[in-house]
Amino acid sequence: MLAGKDLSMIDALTISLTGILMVFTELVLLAFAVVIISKVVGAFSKGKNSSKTTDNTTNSKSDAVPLPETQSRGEIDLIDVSQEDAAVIMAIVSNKSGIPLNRLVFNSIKLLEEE
Amino acid sequence: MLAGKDLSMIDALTISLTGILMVFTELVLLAFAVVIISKVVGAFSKGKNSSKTTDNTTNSKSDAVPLPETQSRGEIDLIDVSQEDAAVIMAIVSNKSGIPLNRLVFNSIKLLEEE
Amino acid sequence: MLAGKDLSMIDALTISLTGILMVFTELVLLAFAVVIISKVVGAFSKGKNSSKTTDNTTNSKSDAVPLPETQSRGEIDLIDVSQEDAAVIMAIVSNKSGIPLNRLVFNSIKLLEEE
Amino acid sequence: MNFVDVLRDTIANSGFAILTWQQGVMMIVSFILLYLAIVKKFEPLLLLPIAFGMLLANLPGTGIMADPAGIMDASQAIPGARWYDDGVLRLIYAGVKSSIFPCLIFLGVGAMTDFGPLIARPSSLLLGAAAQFGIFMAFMASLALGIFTPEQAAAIGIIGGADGPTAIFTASKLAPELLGPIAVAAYSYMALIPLIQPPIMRALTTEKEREVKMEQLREVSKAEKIIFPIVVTVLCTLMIPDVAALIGMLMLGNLFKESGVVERLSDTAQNALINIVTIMLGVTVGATAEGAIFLKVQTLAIVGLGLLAFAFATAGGVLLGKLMYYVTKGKVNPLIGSAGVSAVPMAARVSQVEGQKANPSNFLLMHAMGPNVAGVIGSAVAAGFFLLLFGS
Amino acid sequence: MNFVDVLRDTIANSGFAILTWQQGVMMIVSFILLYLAIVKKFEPLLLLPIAFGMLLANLPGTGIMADPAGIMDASQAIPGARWYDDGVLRLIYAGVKSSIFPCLIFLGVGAMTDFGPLIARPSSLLLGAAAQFGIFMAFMASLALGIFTPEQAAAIGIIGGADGPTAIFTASKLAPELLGPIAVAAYSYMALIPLIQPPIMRALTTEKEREVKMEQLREVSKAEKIIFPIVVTVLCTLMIPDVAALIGMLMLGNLFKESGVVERLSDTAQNALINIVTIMLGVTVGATAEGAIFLKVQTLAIVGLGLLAFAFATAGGVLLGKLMYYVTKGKVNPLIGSAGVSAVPMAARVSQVEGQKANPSNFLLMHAMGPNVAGVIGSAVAAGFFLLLFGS
Amino acid sequence: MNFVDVLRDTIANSGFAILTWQQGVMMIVSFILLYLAIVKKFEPLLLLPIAFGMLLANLPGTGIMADPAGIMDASQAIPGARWYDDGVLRLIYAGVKSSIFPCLIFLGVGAMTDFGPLIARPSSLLLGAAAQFGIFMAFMASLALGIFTPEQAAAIGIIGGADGPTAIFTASKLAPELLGPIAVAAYSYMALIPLIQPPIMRALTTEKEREVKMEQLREVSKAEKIIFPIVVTVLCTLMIPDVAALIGMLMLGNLFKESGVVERLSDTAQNALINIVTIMLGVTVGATAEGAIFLKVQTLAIVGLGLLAFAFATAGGVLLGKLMYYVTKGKVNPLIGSAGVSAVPMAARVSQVEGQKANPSNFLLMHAMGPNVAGVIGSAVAAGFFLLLFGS
Ligand code: NA
Ligand code: NA
Ligand code: NA
Repeated sequence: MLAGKDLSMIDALTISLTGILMVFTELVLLAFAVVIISKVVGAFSKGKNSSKTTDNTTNSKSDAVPLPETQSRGEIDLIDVSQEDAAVIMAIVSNKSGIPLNRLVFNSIKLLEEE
Repeated sequence: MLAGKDLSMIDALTISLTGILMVFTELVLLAFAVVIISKVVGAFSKGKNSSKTTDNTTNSKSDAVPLPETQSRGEIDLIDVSQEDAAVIMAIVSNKSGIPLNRLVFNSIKLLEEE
Repeated sequence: MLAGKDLSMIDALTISLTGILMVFTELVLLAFAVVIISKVVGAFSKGKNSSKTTDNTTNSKSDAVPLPETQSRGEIDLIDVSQEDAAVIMAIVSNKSGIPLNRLVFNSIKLLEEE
Repeated sequence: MNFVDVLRDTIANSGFAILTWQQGVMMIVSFILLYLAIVKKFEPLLLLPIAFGMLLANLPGTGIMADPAGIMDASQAIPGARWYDDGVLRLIYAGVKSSIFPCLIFLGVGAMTDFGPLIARPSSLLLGAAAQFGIFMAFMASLALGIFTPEQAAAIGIIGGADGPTAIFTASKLAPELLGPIAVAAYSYMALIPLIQPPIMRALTTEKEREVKMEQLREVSKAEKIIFPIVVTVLCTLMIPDVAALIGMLMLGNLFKESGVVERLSDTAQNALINIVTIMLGVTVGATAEGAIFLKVQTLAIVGLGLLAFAFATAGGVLLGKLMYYVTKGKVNPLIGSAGVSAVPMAARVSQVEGQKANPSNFLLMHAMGPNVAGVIGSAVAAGFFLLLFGS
Repeated sequence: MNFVDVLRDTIANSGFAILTWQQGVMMIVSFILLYLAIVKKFEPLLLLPIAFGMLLANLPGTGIMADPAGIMDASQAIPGARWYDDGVLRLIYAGVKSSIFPCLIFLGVGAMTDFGPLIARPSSLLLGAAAQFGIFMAFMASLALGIFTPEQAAAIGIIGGADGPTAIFTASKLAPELLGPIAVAAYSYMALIPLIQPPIMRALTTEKEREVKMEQLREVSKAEKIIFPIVVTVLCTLMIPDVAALIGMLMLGNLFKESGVVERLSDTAQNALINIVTIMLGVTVGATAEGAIFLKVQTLAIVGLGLLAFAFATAGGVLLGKLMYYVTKGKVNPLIGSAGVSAVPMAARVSQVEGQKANPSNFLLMHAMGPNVAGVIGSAVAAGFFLLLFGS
Repeated sequence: MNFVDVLRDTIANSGFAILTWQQGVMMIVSFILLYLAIVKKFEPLLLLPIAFGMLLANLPGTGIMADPAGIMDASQAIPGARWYDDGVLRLIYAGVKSSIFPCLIFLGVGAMTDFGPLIARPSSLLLGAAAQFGIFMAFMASLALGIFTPEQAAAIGIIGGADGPTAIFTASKLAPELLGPIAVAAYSYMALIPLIQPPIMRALTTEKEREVKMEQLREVSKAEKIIFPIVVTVLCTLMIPDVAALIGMLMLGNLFKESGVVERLSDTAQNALINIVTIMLGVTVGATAEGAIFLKVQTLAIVGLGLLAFAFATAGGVLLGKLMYYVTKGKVNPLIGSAGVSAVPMAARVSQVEGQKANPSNFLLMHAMGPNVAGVIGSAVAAGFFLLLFGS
């Protein structure tokens, strides 16, 4: 639209104002869309018993704050294994099995040493 | 050969007959080839004791119907694990270890819960 | 430089001699560079206690010859598992956990058979 | 220049201002396909990318499939445009246009396919041939409609081959302008196999035929499995050279798998590589379905012709199965014939399900896998035949 | 020809003989970046390939970025040169020039992003918008300096978006000659987020504001998560069509993840595919930073303007967070506003760390993730706006 | 048009009708290579794709390597042909023609290589240099035969480098017409290393020399391993700029591995990426071996010259090893010299095996790995030297 044209500082300000306005308009629009989606989905799922459409319903009761999917639960004994190695192993098991980390419990991870 | 030409319905029929004939000729040819391959391979492997060249010979005796490679054997206890999660875990173990599922036995897969 | 020109055998010999000279010069240069790098790194790491910057320090004392990273330590019982399958499983565990094979001990790998 | 000017120009260039009704309709079509892919799980691996590509291509003003450089279509060329001025999806679409993507997908499919059941019972190949009947029926019907050129009719016929890559490979060469509808029809009907086939199978067979339990397949040696892909490549290509790329890649993938000496290549062919290509092929094939092109009576006709192709393919397979039932005096269950359409492995599962309905102790899956994989070769041969006749 | 001649010619063509001071300086710059990437672990996934590409491109006489065929830059064309005479990195760079690489990286990013926290609290989107303030401040400052064209100023502004692919996408379209410094600045400042943001955050908030514990986010259903990427694609693209490729790919990746029906595509998008593209994009973007181009006062200006962009972006987010604190009567902790710059997930972690400093029982991470991912959308919209205005 | 006409035309266009004797011979050659790859496990990762590509390219009438658009070879251009009319394998071959594939393979090789043993004993580099002797011997012998141009002679010489990517990189630039035979010879002899080297090693050493046990290598610090690839890149490229792409990518891969901060890139470089490229490079390199080109006396000469190159390379390494044995007063086992030809890691294993034959308690593997990886650098330098002299 303005490719190759020169701009005064007033132009620059005008463009910046329009730009930030556009960004806000777009993101406010999205915010409204999200609200509408949530309402519609909520209405639908209430119809057919809401528990079906929500994630992680199993732990929604027991926990005050649901754990993020990327956090595992419980304590874990690390025997000769660094925190990092343990995290890697847990992430692999979670990733490969498709079970979110917050539903898995690791009792212990032990690095075998020579007998 | 006929790119860009118009075709009558007779032409279309002619082409279709030739086409299905070609398909049958080709696949019959392949069927004969398979028979010949099998004969030749069989003759060769009889020479050097046939058991060497066949897959899965270990279970050829014990089972009436050899299990397909994608099916595991035996019963499995699923403790707090869905059928799907279990299948995934078994497939991973099989895939990663290179041992076909029909040669692996899973005794139980258990989802650890909080103690 | 000489693209498309004809060469006499004398030219070929000249080129070959220059070539092997270049290869030696370059690799001798690299050899010196390696020596310098090692000296500089050694001097630096001595400053801040050399044990920090070296790999595998844990096993440097106990073993006469440090195991290469691709070799695991200790004996392993293979029960109904071929050497190859075992190697694959060990490599997977090592690769996925990021722990070099020479720091892992496998006590046994057992193929489960029908009960 | 003032605030109002910039704002007005921005709005004038927004998609809201230039949305056509065709684009609106296509967006709705894409939502329906997304629904089918995600909620109904109809071939989601391809239908989801296709539907999303369709959505992107029908959002107005994006230029995401524009070709100002004329790379694919010289008639769209704008003087002075460079190759990198083309839309992102148009550039990725080069992989479809050149047939590289369908070939690489077949490489992965080959690495996932077990031809063991086919080798154990070579007569499977006949069933895989009979099920190509639908291709030629749809070809003739397309011509009879009078709205398609012979090239287009051939491309539409291949929908009946029930193999996505073969359909895309053929359409991109013979009728690139119909690639969108053909690909969507092919994948949709493949997903609908469990609905399309059973009535036809039941109508053409008796209860007694469906109850037949087939005798156990013999074991196939590793040597046979290794030699098979090489022989198929040679024989098919010698007879129909145009099929070399498709059959060659399929068989190379299978050789990776069966040879056992290149496990890392086999693994990559059936995972990283096929997934990457599937994403790119799916999105860009979907993006060819621009409203102005897609919303024609031709598309509706293709939808109908595709169904006809699948139905006759199923019938062809079942009827030859019936013949084999009589010839073998009841040793062949005609239900395995319908698996010859390919649509691996859904059609074989349909045979299994129908067999078990007639006789709960019946286990036809392995027996149906033979015709099922034979159908892949069969439709590639049919495609090669059309390419030989109509290719430039 | 004798031994001495060959040797002399070889030496005369060696790099030692033709090294310029600019190349020497750039090699040192590349060593510093390698040090930051490897020892300081500053965004190593991109900084390491970028730095190595910079090193390769500044070793003299290699021709590794040469373009004699004029594929990217017609002015470099040499008569008779074929496409394959171009340098290896120049050819791979085609993926950047065409925007294919940034789009594929966004595909992978989308497959790794969880928009749940944003859906649970839609007001996050406002914070993601406010943090784009830095983009426009840097745009104006760039113009005010008088050494940049409007196109260049816009590309520099997008550094403030704190998203590598968006910055590269925009720069490659509006100011390809500045791509090197812009990419390096963007990734460097993203790595420096933990140093840049905290002082600004503390300066603009009171202890009491920072102590606010926010109320638990509601659970988000799977259906909402699936519909979200589709709606974002449609709304953003309708309003700003130029953003279709970026937002579309980001949302397609997210749909792969959330739909749950194409796990193998989601897995490949966020692993093999994004890694392959990251390597190629990183090395070739770094290789655009040739000494003669890079060592200008402009580059120094870009470094300064980038920092300014990040600072104002942070301030914009925090200030709107402050406003929301007042409007909601203390329910919103303003510290989550700074996460709106994106730089996922570092900026959200900074919010978490600062929140916990003020109140050890504070757990802001999930609350900051909403603005954090909203910032990705926000800067893509801003980039689209600039492309609409200044794109050819 | 009637049935008989269509049938006759179809048969007239089939491969059976147009098969040449050269194609038949090449198919047999491809079967032999497949046999060696699958049954004898000779470098199957490359020999299997190469052999299959050779098979596909020699099946008549497929057009799978046709270049009507003249993309690679202007002399094949047909007026009006578009790029997408080229054969699938010809298009994929662009990755070889542009050197992108060999470079990406070296990236993966670098990520798999441990230069630790070389750093621990820098004198390994001398052995890696001495083993390049075979390259220059084969170069002179090729010229002496009088049937090769200097460019071709140089490309043939690099077979003696025993590194597939280096040989392909060099041949594609200096003698693309010989790429097929050169690649096949290089990979075949690499597979035959355990047969070629031992007699030469034994002939040139005494029992006493072979019994030498070498002293344990010192530990190498992480810092040394990280700095090494950077220094090699700078020094090699400054001296021989043409080698930048090969050495640069090799060292970038190694830096991925040793830096430890970009594990996902290292993992992808040595798995998905190298596998994808290996498939594409292997098949298309094999496909360059069309009968009419391959079946010449030149090919036979290349086979002989390649063997000569490997033999002299081995001898060169062992003889310098012998010299080091005397200089160090018996501390160096000359058997590790032969590993300097590269062919990683087979040649090092041969040293190990031969050492253990002479002295069962001997463990030379780690000591031979130093010269082994040095040989990779050495032959890349030699290749760069030839490219400097003969490159256009
Ligand atoms: Na089929
Ligand atoms: Na942002
Ligand atoms: Na070498």
